Amino acid sequence: MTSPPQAEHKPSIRPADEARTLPSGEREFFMDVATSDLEVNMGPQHPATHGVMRVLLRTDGELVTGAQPHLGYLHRCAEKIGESVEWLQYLPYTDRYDYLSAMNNNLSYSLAVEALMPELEIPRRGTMIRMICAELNRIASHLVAFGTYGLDIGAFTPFFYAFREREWIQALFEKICGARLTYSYIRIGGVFNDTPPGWLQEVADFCDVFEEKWQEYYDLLIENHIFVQRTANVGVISEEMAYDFGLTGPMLRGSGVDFDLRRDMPYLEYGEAHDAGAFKVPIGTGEKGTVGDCWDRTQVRMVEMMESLGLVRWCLEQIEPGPVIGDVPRVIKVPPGEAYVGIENPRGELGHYMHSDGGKIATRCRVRAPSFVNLAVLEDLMPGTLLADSVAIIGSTDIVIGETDR
Amino acid sequence: MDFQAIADHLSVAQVPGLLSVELPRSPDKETKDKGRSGLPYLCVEPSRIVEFLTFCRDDDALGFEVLVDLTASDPSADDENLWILIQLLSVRHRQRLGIKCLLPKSALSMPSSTKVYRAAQWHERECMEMYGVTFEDHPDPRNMLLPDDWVGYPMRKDYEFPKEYHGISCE
Amino acid sequence: MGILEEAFEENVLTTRVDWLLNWAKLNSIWPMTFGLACCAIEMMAVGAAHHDIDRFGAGAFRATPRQADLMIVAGTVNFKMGERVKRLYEQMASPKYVIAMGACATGGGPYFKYGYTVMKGVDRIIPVDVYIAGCPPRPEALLEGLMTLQDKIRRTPVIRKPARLQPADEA
Amino acid sequence: MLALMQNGGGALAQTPNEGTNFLHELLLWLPLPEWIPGWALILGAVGAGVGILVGLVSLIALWSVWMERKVSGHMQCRNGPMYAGGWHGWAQTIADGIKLFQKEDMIPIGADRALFVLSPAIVLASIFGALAALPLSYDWYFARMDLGIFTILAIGSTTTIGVIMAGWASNSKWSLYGAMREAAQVVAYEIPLGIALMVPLITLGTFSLLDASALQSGFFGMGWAIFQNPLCLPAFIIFWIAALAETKRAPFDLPEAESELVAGFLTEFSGIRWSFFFMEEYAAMFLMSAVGAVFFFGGFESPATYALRSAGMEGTIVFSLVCFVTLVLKAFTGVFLMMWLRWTLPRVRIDQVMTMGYKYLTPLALICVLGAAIWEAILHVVLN
Repeated sequence: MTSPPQAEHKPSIRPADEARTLPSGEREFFMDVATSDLEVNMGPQHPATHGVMRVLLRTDGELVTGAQPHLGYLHRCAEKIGESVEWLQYLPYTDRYDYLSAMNNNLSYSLAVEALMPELEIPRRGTMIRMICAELNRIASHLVAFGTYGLDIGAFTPFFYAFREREWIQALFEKICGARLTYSYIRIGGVFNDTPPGWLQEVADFCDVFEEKWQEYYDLLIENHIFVQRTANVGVISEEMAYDFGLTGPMLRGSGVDFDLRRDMPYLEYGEAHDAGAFKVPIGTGEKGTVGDCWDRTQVRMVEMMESLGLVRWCLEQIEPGPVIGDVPRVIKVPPGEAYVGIENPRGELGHYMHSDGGKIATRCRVRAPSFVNLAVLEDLMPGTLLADSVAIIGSTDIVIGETDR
Repeated sequence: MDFQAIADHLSVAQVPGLLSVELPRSPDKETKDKGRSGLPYLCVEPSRIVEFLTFCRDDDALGFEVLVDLTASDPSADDENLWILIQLLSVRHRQRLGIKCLLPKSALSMPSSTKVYRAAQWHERECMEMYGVTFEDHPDPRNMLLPDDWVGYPMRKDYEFPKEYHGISCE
Repeated sequence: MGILEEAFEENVLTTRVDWLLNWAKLNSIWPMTFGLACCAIEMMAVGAAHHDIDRFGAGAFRATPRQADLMIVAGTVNFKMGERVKRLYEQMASPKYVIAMGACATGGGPYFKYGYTVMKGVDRIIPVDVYIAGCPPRPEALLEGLMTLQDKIRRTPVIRKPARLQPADEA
Repeated sequence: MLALMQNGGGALAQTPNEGTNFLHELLLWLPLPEWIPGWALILGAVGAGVGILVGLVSLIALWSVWMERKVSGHMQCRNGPMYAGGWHGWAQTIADGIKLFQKEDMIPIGADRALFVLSPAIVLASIFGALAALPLSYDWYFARMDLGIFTILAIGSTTTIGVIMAGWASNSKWSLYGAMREAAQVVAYEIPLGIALMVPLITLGTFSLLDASALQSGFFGMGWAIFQNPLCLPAFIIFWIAALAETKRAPFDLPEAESELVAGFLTEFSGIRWSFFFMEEYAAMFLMSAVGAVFFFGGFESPATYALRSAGMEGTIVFSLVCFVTLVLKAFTGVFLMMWLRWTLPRVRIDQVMTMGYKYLTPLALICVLGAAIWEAILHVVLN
């Protein structure tokens, strides 16, 4: 009889200090059974890895004793391309690193380039449309996070509901830029073109409907007893750990840190919006378990959707007719200089470091991708959990592989 | 604190490794939008980076808990230096700090910052494979994004694109 | 189908048997849960409520290649992933089909020129049945690709000898 | 209550004690020539029985899979299969089946070939064996057994052996996980399942499925066990949860948890071998629902059967047919409930599964049995 491949044999009696602590807090001793750890390869093709990430797991039965993420299965050389093509030509590539929130990526890149072009004036209507698009895209992105997290936990149906509403947002985007996923709509200097007639009203309609649907999703999945049992007290990231790993976005806020770039280092009109009370910053409170567990992170994302809705509504009130794009030449030449601009993406701080020597092509284009940074925490988070928990933890980090590998 | 105040504080505290303060080359314009100004940098001696970062993290007035980004830049193929760029963020004080180290291309080696910020680990791995910078005492110096047998450092300006990989044509 | 495959002359009976076998195959193309990049999101959208690929019997996404009939290469394949894609293809049980979804899988797409690790089309490692243009293709395009594949299956002889080209729309 | 007992007893008396099944009757009725030897008749009867059983399992699987896809589709705001065969994709599962027959026969390198080939057969054989003990109507059954439920639970449990064999033989780590999870889960839930079934067994006082059904015929065909004893309802809930775990259905589908173990013990199985496991799963769902229907919800009994019995039509083919339809409808209601749960609930974790089985369900089931026994004792004292 063939036996499954095993790691090297270990002495049959383990020292007592090798006792493992189970998630429930019970201590378990393996005294006289000869066991060996099993190395399992999760990915690159595995339903839980949200794409093509690979995690090498070392397991003792169901217990994960070690985890090592391997990246690079979707490395697409975005930074090299950023240094090889013209400023505006690079914009479509930004769509493709975090393909769930392409508008926000466009925005981050545009802001970084605009930081190097101080003469460029961005009209207020353009800024407002940018904010509407960015926030709608945040909702769409969190919807995917919510749906696929349901899949990870084993609930299939929320995914379909989430995609139903996402389809609506995509249809809205399609009306303004013609693309469903990769928009390239927010350009250097503003947005590509004005909104079609009636579009703003459609956005308002969406806001009204989505509010009800959101409550439905919340009751269906987030408040579900099994879901709470699966995610509360699992994968707890403490505040210190979050700082140490440089986490940003919902991952950081889930750990109870009250920090949001939109409020604390405002860009566009977010400062004004916050002063007007258009949005609040949700943080993890440990309502169902410990502060910083998977449930908190999911909850932060859920509440953020509603806050984004408030922002969209505020923008719809503020928006006035006018031009949407500043005076941008056809071939952009950026004055020499360097700038780092980080904005609040759905997954955390998306930073662009742009360095120009005054030519038509960037000298350095650095993408500081939130997923890449947030993923590093897995290595510390997964040991000591059960196999099913490790799936829940990967899901709660809400990574997009296009962004981790760029 | 704004950048000037941070720089002054660091000079007064005589932090090890601080070389110079570089203000943005693009003219800073007073706008409501803070993100639109080019970021100023501190130049730091590469060999003293660990002490410098430790000070930035532990000093109460600075309180940079988060290393946002660590990357390298190759300004041009002729340039004799490679830049190491570090972005710090203080959640407490809502402030950012940019740090730049100049590494001569002839000796691409500097200490690893992983002991100060765990976040630096993956960024440094990426730098290592992309630019060929060696970070001393790095806990896990494997390739991060590229295959293990990849030849060359792709992000260098003098990089030549491969013709084929494992018998698969690249053209 | 083993020894029965292409073993019989064409006649009324074998044609009807072929029709039945092909009808079963084309109405039950189970794709593999295998997303690579941006196109994977559109692939998920095809599976979701709005477009519902399950109408064509192709909605049973299987996580393991052993049970899947169709591999939708949805996204950019790079060299590191390429060997895994090839291995997954080899693990599938025939009859098996491949759809190259989007510009990247078809021919490298926007990453053709400067993407040093990007494979310029998945057809350099595995045979592709249907190519779908777009970056990413719309869900309707993927559905059309599926129907094209159904047409292809419909025309393929199974137990009769492939004596001559079959008319396009036999069913 | 006394009337109920008497009525139930009356129904029991009407069913033949020395049972013959319909195959036997068929053989007696057919004008067979003298020269056919006895062993050939027996073989023929057995063959016919097996044929009916295979057809039954296939039909259940065909219908259930189609139903699952349609139910899940409509719960998820979509349609499910629409084109295969025409009306609402009714032939979808047939297409799937024929396709699976055409798939390449794959045995992975490094797999234990003998076990790999044997495991689907064992799984399928066990479900055939268990289904053979399930009567389809008062006089349609393959074997009349006084210990019918005992047989079903005993033979049905051998599925686990097949699953563990499949997981081990695959030489894949994910399969091994799935197999071990299945073993742990089934061991944990066999106990509450069996104990929870003790409650209706105490209430009705029989192990036989035919007698159990007949004993619930009172109150216009609504004298179901669940109305006879107040502890049957909690017992049924325990039975149902345990049945979900036994049949590997969500939220207890850990052995084949897709997002965790790829496909669990089925990871390396393809084509027709895989479809055997699939058929087993749906047949087991049907079987568990049918057992629940027989012991808690009156089996063949319903107002319709009561009306027919009052009209003196007992023993006719119409009566048998109505009994059969009643049971199938009840069973498929259970199957639908399982699907509903599957497409609504997230999956529980393995330690939570174990905790629930050992710490909660087993003691609760024991309390139910105790309560049911006390209730019956009190009833006995009161009635006499």
